[in-house]
Amino acid sequence: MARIGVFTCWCGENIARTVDVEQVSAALGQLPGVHCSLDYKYMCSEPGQSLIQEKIKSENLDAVVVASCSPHMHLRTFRKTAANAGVNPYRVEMANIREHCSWVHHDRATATTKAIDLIRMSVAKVRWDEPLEPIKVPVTRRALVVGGGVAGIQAALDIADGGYEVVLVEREPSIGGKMAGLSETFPTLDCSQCILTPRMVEVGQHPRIKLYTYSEVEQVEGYLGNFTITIRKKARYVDTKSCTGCGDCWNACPIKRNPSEFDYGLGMRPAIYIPFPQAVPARPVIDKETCTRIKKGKGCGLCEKKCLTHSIHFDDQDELVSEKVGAVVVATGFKLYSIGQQQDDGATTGYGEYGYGKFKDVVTSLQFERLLSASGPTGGRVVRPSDGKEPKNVVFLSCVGSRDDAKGLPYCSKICCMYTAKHAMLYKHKVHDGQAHVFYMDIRAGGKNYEEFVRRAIEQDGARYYRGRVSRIYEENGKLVVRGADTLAGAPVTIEADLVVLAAAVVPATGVRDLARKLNVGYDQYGFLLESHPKLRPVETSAAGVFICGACQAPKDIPEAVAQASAAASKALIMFGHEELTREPEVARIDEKNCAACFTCVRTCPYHAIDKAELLTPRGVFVKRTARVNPGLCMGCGTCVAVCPSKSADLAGFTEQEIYAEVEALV
Amino acid sequence: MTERLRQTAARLLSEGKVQLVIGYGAAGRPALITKAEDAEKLEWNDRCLANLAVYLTRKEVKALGKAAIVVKGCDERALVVLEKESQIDRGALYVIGMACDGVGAPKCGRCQVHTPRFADEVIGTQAEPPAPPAGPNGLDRLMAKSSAERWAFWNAEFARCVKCYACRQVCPLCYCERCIADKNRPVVIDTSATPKGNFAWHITRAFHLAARCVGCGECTRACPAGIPLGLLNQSLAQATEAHFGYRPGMDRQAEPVFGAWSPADKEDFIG
Amino acid sequence: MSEPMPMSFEPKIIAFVCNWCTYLGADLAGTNRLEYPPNVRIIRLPCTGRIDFNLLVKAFEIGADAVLVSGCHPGDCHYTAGNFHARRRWMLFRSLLETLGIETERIHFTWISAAEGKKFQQVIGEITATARAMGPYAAYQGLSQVQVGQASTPAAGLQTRQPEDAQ
Amino acid sequence: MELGYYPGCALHGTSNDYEDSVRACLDALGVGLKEVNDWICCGATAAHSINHKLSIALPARNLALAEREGFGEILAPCPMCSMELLKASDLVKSDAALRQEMGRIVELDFEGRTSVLNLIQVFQKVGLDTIKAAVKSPLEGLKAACYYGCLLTRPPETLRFDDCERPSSMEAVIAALGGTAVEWNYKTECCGAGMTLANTDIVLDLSHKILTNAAAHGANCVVVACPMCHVNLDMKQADIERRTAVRHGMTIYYLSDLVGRALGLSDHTLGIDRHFVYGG
Repeated sequence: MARIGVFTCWCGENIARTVDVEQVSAALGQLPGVHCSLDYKYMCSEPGQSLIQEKIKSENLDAVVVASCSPHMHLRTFRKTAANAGVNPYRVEMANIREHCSWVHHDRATATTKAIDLIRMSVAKVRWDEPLEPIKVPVTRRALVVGGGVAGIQAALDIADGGYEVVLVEREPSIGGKMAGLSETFPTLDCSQCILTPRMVEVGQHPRIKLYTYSEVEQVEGYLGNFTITIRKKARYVDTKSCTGCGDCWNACPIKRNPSEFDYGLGMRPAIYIPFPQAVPARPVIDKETCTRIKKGKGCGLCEKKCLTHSIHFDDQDELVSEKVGAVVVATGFKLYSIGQQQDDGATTGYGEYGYGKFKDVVTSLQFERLLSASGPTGGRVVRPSDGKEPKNVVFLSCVGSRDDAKGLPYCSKICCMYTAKHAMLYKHKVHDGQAHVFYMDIRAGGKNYEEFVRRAIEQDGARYYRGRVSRIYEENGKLVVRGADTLAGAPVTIEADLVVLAAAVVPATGVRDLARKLNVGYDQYGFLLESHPKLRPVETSAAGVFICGACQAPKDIPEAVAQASAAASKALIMFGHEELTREPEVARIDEKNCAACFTCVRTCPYHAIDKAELLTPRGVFVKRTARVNPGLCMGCGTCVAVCPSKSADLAGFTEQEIYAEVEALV
Repeated sequence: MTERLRQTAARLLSEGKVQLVIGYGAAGRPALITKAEDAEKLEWNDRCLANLAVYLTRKEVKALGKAAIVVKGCDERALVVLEKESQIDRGALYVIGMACDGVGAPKCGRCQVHTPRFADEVIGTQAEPPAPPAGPNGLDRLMAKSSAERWAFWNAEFARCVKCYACRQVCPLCYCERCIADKNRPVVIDTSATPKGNFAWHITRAFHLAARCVGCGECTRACPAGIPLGLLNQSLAQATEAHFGYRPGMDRQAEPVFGAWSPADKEDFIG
Repeated sequence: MSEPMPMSFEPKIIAFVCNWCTYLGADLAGTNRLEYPPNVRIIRLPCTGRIDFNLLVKAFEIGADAVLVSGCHPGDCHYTAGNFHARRRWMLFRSLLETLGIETERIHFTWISAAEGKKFQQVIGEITATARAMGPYAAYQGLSQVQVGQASTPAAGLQTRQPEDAQ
Repeated sequence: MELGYYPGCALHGTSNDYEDSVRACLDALGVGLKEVNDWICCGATAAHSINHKLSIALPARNLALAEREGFGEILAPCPMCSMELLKASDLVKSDAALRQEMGRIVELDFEGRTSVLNLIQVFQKVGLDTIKAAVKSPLEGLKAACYYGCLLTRPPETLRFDDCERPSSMEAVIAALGGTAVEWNYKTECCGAGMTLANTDIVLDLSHKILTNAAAHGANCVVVACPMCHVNLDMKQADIERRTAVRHGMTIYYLSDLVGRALGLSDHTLGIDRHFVYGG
């Protein structure tokens, strides 16, 4: 028989005014199993708590009911109080006689009766409450970072500098992401590569970062603190260990004219190549689609002949490797809306009327970055892709696909206003007699020195801004005729441009949905990953131990992406601060002997926390099949209990026995 | 057909394809045949009412080894559900389907699956099922009554329940190792055969079969007190089809109703 | 007003609510001093997904005159989908209760968020009013008294039974 | 197939050639047109620039009439008419109060059940394959610049027809007729429309650009589905040539003209011989 103490709180006048606390504690004293029943003005106060502790000792109580305010207010407090006096904290119940009674009723008699009922219910429950111990989950203090853009790089370096190993997986042959391709960055106009490449090198050389480029996450198993990641290393045909990156191979390659991915087709690369000079690792990769030797299986092989270190292997195959990590940071970034074409999700095909893909001199903003970049295909000279002439009139269109639910996407891509201003500025710096024209909906320049930056583009570099949209672009005797509206002037505008730059909307990187499903992370209708709370848990996700940062969560500029990356890293570091994680023990469990193995619970569990398993004898002999809860994943909703026909599933802290006792106390 | 059934059984046993054939013996009683020569004991006639699927989940039957089972189209639906709930390994089971034009059971009038659809082997042929008879059935008549009358009706019916649990034993889908009715911590269902306990039991039995019951009607047939238990399953089956277009055991691919959810689920009753 | 009329019937109402939305909604009603009838007794569970139909049956067995089941609005579930699973169960369970002739007017389902203290007050007000109007759930409470056999003669039920009822 | 038919003022006036053409070719395709009895003006630009309620009431009455006669769908060959009718129909459908008010004003109760089709949509209903099959004399050598003007696709939320900035439905019809449609730039530019009378020069300049661009892209004719466009490009072509001293000599066809021709109807039946620029 339990030895229960009931402690009824006056909460000053808050409870005592409407509830006759003396009568209550007297009545409760009569209940079997209740060894002391007291009331006190402020149970939560220091003297109140020590009163509880004294009684626990003197009456050697093994369960406590505090009748006061909401458990959401003070359950933790009183659990700690009881625990310090040697009562298992999970054998503490609270009866909410304030929010649910004294504050909402006036009639003293009925309120008092109700209070007694509520406490009786708690007493009935606490009698059955099982002593519980917090769950300890071992942590593999090692992180996986998916995506080697600026966010991924930042997260990886922070975690590695924090003293823990990082596995960084990048799909492309080199890390660097979108930022590596940018010319200069707003609002400071410092050269993108000058600030990024040193960080890339750090990653490449960091003793605690294991870098997998040209690789993808194939499979994810396990849970918080204990993930097993299968990584697919795509066949590179080059042994990155023995290769010195000397370049003999790509100089020798005869198949030179393949559109360069890094230059978005504006430049050319050989079949064996490094994406860009500062690539990390500075090791080439063979594009099996274009390499004659690999396509035909014979012939050519010049690169192999040239290679002094014999690092080229045409028989290279994809390879699967497995890595154990405790936390995952997703930093898969973004790509541009495909203008006038099907998007990944088969959705909108808007803006064909801008002739992108049809007219060579209509380019995307990322292509324009390459034209501006000193390391770009033109060495930083702004020229028309069609004829290499210097464009004297350049038209920039913002919101191509953004803020347009009729033809594109309803959301704002956030960075376009700023980089478009930057483009206009840089263009002017390079082509002094050139004129930049910008069509915009609104200028969104919220950010440190952002508004000032845009004003500079307009006032110092004389960019012409038209508040309005463009209806179509067409070629007429060598010029691109841009027809739009200037809604402020209330007049249509026609500009004969030499070059048009489209600020296409920001959309999540290809394949992010698949990755999210592997990780059990939610995503919105556009494929942006979902944070578990937009305000208070911005880098956490619905999957414990998986964090997100950068543009995979929403369109972001570099400073924001980097800040968020450090935030995600700190979340991982907080986990790694402990040998093992402790989780609330109020989780589900299966009575495996009685489980009928219908696995309805497995299908039901919102957290995939229940597995199909086998019950074995201690000597490993198969007894029967059963469902089995993974306490590392279970969040304690108890949905499995309700769907279990034999009630072999139960939920610690809210067991069938405890709840039925509570209900039956109301007879 | 009986002949072909016996031949098949004998063949399967002699070839060692299976160690056991679950079929109907004399007077349609269940027969567990383990030797080829005993195949002669198998019968096929209009007394083969029982749904033999119930034996597949029995420990002692499982112990007899790889089994073949004789099913009617209606019984076969139970196999589909058992497979969905991973109670049987369909691959390890040999299903002998009997094309059946009815075994004189009341349910046969509305049967839609005269010919088994997923059997490894079908014996006999059967014309397409005739359209079910029009006009109200027992459930319609019951639902036509007022709520109070229905309450009175079930009171009268359950009053005769003696908690023998024949309905549970005979149900091919009541396979729990420890029935919730036998759980005593806490006592979820009042064990005594009082009206209170009887209601608790029959509500539970019926709802545990919700979106699962294949309407074989064995519960009603087995009830010594003659309580029309099938009505409860039937009403749930109707609701299940109405809400989710789901008919248990009809489609091997269909996702079970419980364990899934849809944002479109009706909630007109939720305030 | 929760002032009970002298001698008036006071229904026993049991509420099964989730810990994250409706329980907090009730807390908010308290913090805002929103008065409602004192008839309700709240059972706190983590999630509506945890609430099994047997609990409702039990509630009536121990003499409840009305039952409330309440949790987070669809999409707001603290456990992402518990309330969706619950909703699906109730869809079918209600039809069973109707077939049995159990008074479904005594079983209420609502979504009440942590911000809806006002709604909690209203809901409890309405439920109590309905329950008062309906009077004690004598039918179900009666079950505990009656003994087997004396309930009625089989005949009472038998006429309605036709052969195909066996289906 | 039988459709309700709302000619609108233009087709009973300046553009009666269009009406002949529409009736003839649809008749040849087995589409019967039953004119909405007692129809009135749709209000066009005039109404909505003067009085909002009026601009709804006028088309609303026509919708009500069509509904009274039990037409599920009516053809309005003039884009201005179909736009006004659709706009009104959307408004009354979404706003019961407004519907009742309109019912009172036009003295006819209606629910806004009738849907409104433009000429191209009717061809689509008939089915391009059906049309293709019915072609007697394919339009070989025809290089058409399909000209949609402002109103066939805009405003998109009202018209809900084709890609509003880059339409291609007329091209599809031309293809079915065995002709070629050229890729050009002025498909949805404005021809000056109602300015014909108020400010002719604007019309002449705009229309000139259209004709020039069509020719520049190798078109030997321009195809329209709007009486106003036809007036500006065809009737005004002489003035355009006088003003700009550029010879165009560009034939302007209604889409129905070409369908009719391909089906073997004579230019006379189709009213083509009444066009101002008539190369035959």
